[in-house]
Amino acid sequence: MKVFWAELSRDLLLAYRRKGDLLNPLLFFVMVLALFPLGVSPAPDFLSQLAPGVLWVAALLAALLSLDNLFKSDFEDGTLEQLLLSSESTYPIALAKALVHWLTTGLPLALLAPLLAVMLFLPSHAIPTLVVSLLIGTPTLSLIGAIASALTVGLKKGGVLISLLVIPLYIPVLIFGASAVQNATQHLPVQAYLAILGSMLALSIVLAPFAIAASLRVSVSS
Amino acid sequence: MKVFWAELSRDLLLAYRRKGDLLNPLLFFVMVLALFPLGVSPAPDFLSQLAPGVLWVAALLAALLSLDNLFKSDFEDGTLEQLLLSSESTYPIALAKALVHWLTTGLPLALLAPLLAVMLFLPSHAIPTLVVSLLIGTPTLSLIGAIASALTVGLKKGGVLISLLVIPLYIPVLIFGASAVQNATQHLPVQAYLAILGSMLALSIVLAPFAIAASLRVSVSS
Amino acid sequence: MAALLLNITDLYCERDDRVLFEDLSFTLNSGQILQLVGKNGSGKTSLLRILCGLYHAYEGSVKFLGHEIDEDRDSFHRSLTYIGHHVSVKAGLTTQENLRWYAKIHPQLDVQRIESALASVGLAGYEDVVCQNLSAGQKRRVNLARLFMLPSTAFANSLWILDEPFTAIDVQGVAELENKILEYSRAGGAVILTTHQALQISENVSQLNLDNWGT
Amino acid sequence: MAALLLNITDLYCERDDRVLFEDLSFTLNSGQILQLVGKNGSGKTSLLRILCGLYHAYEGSVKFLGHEIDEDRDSFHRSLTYIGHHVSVKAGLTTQENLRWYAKIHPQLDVQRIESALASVGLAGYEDVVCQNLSAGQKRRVNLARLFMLPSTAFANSLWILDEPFTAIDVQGVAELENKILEYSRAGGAVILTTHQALQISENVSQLNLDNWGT
Amino acid sequence: MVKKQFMPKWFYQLASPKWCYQISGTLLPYFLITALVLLTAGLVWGFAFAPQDYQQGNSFRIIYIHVPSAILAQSIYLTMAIAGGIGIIWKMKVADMVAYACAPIGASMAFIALLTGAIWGKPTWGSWWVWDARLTSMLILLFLYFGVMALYSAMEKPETAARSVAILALVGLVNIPIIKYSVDWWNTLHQPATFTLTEKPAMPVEMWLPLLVMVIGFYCFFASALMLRLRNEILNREKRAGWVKQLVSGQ
Ligand code: HEM
Ligand SMILES: Nc1ncnc2c1ncn2[C@@H]1O[C@H](COP(=O)(O)OP(=O)(O)OP(=O)(O)O)[C@@H](O)[C@H]1O
Ligand SMILES: Nc1ncnc2c1ncn2[C@@H]1O[C@H](COP(=O)(O)OP(=O)(O)OP(=O)(O)O)[C@@H](O)[C@H]1O
Ligand SMILES: [Mg+2]
Ligand SMILES: [Mg+2]
Repeated sequence: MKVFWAELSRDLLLAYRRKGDLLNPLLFFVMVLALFPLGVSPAPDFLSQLAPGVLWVAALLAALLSLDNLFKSDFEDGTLEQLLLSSESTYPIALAKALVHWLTTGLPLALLAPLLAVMLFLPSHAIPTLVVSLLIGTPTLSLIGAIASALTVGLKKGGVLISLLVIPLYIPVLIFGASAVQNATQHLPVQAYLAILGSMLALSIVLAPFAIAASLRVSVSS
Repeated sequence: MKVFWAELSRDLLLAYRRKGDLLNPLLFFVMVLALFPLGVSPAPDFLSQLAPGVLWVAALLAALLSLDNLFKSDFEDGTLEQLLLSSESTYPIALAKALVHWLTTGLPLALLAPLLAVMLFLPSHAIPTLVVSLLIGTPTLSLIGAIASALTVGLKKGGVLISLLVIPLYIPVLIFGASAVQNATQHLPVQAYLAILGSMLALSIVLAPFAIAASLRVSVSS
Repeated sequence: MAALLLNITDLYCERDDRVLFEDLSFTLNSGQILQLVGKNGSGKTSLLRILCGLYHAYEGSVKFLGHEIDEDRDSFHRSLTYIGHHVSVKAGLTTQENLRWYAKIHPQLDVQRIESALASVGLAGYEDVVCQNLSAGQKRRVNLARLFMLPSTAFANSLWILDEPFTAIDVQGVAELENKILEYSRAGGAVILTTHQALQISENVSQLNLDNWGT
Repeated sequence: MAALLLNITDLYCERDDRVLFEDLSFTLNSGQILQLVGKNGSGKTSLLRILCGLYHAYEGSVKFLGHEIDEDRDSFHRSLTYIGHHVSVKAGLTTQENLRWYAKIHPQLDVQRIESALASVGLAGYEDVVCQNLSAGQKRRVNLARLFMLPSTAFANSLWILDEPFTAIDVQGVAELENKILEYSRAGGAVILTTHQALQISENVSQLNLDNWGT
Repeated sequence: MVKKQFMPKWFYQLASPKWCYQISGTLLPYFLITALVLLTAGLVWGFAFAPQDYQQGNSFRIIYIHVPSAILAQSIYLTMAIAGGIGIIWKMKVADMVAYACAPIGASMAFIALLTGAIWGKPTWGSWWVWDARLTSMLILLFLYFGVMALYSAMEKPETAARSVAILALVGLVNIPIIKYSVDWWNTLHQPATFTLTEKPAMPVEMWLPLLVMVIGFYCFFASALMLRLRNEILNREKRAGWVKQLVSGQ
């Protein structure tokens, strides 16, 4: 537990030091969403049909893009090595890393989503479902993403490779998340979808940190 | 000229060494496109309406994501410093860098686009316009992107910051590119749009390398 | 009296089809300082990383206090301080914050000693300077400050593995560090280090030349 | 006879509100070896980067052969070889490819000499090894090989700026490098270098202690 | 490290590349011949003699390639993940090599399944591609293969690459049940399973028997391809071992 807090507070402090960077995933989210009315069509009906999927796709891409730096800087300055030489277990450290990622991307995204939903003409009764689905779904994205990030940390060209590894694993989350919002726009039940998202989250909280820790060991020992 | 070829051949060699990485932007492109039918709707009519915009947005994101590494590794291992200490002019070096970026992302993307256009039910008579617009538009993306990449290379968290700098500059290209394809689907004339894309390209070939070189000097000297 | 800390038997390691060492066996007792010497590329860093448990592509056995290091990793790491080629200092944090984090992930380090450790490495007054703004040598000094944070009660039967610790350190800094190493070994700690410079201290020091073990 | 290569007048530089040097003036003649000394953080690296034209936050004037270095950058760079803290070697390329690239962007280097330069730094046989797979010292040796690629006809009135060139290099390597520096200076080249180790050569060597110039 | 005493003897032997090389050398011809015989028989039977489908006419015959390759794509992924897992847990070199050898074969199977499906989709559903759950999850499987292969090629050393890839493959395993059950969980255009353990197939015997032959043939083909690649890889990675040098110089 102590290492969990140590890691969490260090990484949050680092994030706070570069306050500007905290805004980046958010701004990216906003911009990707802004590309659609520009690139596709500005018609409200069309956009409102598009909204559930596009909001989720943009959230996914924003989470994806910030993965690259999750372990990279620790790897490069050698602090990752030192983490793995800690006498404490690596599980809490891995969990803390994924949590920081979520706190700095998924959470603010979910909180900002209602605003953007309005801009994309998503029916307002679907907004609570949007927020809840993002709140349950994005932590899974962070956890899975952290695995891929840990796997690729030792490699030079991480950026695009991570996307490649991660997108197939993100797709189930995307499908259930977007379907939930889609159903909500049509006043259909959403509990089943949210429950599936929840169980994915539970599963990844339990298993992902092990995979993260193991991947980190491999990446460092090469 | 000699440095242009030296830089070009070095970077292409490096890209070739990691052949796998050459595929990554392409695969990313494919995957982002696959997210839309999954997240938004699989209905063919709907997709075919979406296709022009989404294809361009995906190309833009693929180009964007691979920007991060354009100068980063050179900066980190100190070879960028050495480049700037060359007695040769920096213009050809900057141009070579942008060209390599295009050869490894924009070009393959444009060549692959027809296949994806079919999967997204884009009317087949619009495909030539799609390819041509991508061929003219993506080099501009690489050139503009290289400026942003040069500006942010000294900073730790480049990834998302680059997107912020670059997306506003990419939007004109996106709008004209997507509009050209949109018009083509409706059998409307597209020459005007392509001409605008062409002049943007001409302008950025002439000016961007200066901006890139200047940005690199600033980034290195801090 | 001196406990047998490390027992290395029949170590074999090759990289890139070149055998770095073969049938390498040696032991390290508490209080001993072992200096690895050898040409560039002779495998010093590789050996140190193997001993830490950071590199696994080897054959043979590495025992710490009688246990294979991979089996009883946690207790081994509790006794180990490793300083590698990397600076191992987060550029965005201040010197103090860096050391505080170290103390949390390595419970054997004493948080109380941060200030005195910084002073010992000549960085008094730099407590709140972000490490980005330090010179090459100063960054390495922050990393070395960890050695000064270990309470002397934890010296006995513990191990320091130092890969070129004197890199970028000025003359006076090197002398102080060597004294610290000597003090540590006198109190029962064992040290393995590499350096291309000659050591000024000689008490308890033995050498192992890796040039003789490979092909 | 010895030409005045570098003329530094009234240099002033501060970083982080600390004055590194003030009113610093000195000259460097061809054939001279100037060793910068000073504690960690005294500003050696900062000074060298200023002299190369890589760092601009200073006041004062730096003239090479009578011209401000920023004004006639290209001809200055044609006479300059800078070896900094970085390895400056692309991990994904082989040793040979790295040097070939250097020769192209720095036309004063001679492509024909790649093999002999690699041999001179003890890397004969490593021509086709990707630099990723080299040890710390070997990577630095690849970087240093550039010094051996300069044809001796280009020695006169040219300048080497070396920031801790002996880092991670083994004893024999250091001796060879010092000889190379001496040979270079005898042929009319000028060298500014920093190192925390004592130099074995003394001919043509003078020292500048930066500890005396700041506050 | 390996606790060899707890393993049955064959497991221990499998761990030895040399033994593996020899045993696969003995087995390879049998598998290769069986594969050839079954595949030719199945193809001729399926394409020339099996009855026409009353709805789809002759276009249904592509089933004899489509279904086996779809099944194989999934089985191979499973094999790869399991081999990777064994490689991690018991540090078994041969298992790593098996996983490595699997990836491209599986990817090509997935690709063939997609291609034949697309060809089949045109006459039956009227479009090359629909975004249906099973089709999509198959596409994801192909992407997973690509990810695995990209990770392999991005990493320099086969030993570490093997461990990384194994982790990735194990995580990707969640996709397999999704493909398998997607037809049951979602309403889709796509056909549900023909072969189940509990029920008789809905197709007439003359139709599914050649299919069964094809499936077994594909498995044999996979086994042969796997062994070929494995043997290559063993020689490549063990090229400094005494027995390999002997073998090479002996030839
Ligand atoms: C690109 C498009 C397609 C893909 C990716 C695809 C994928 C699959 C997969 C994954 C299986 C499962 C094999 C198993 O595990 O049991 C399968 C089986 C099957 N597919 Fe397709 N399919 C496609 C198109 C089609 C089309 C157009 C038809 C015909 C209408 C079709 C008919 C069948 C049949 C009859 C089976 C056998 C069912 C079974 O025995 O499980 N497929 N396909
Ligand atoms: N990037 C930076 N930003 C701000 N201040 C810096 C930076 N780099 C160094 N400094 C400050 O400038 C001073 C001089 O640093 P410099 O790197 O020139 O020292 P140095 O003499 O080369 O030291 P060393 O022997 O450790 O390499 C240091 O005290 C440091 O605090
Ligand atoms: N990442 C790597 N991949 C493959 N081979 C490597 C790698 N790092 C080092 N080697 C090889 O292993 C050998 C030993 O390297 P190592 O770093 O252990 O040497 P060293 O004794 O620490 O040298 P130095 O004094 O230069 O630090 C070198 O010859 C090098 O070629
Ligand atoms: Mg070393
Ligand atoms: Mg310095």
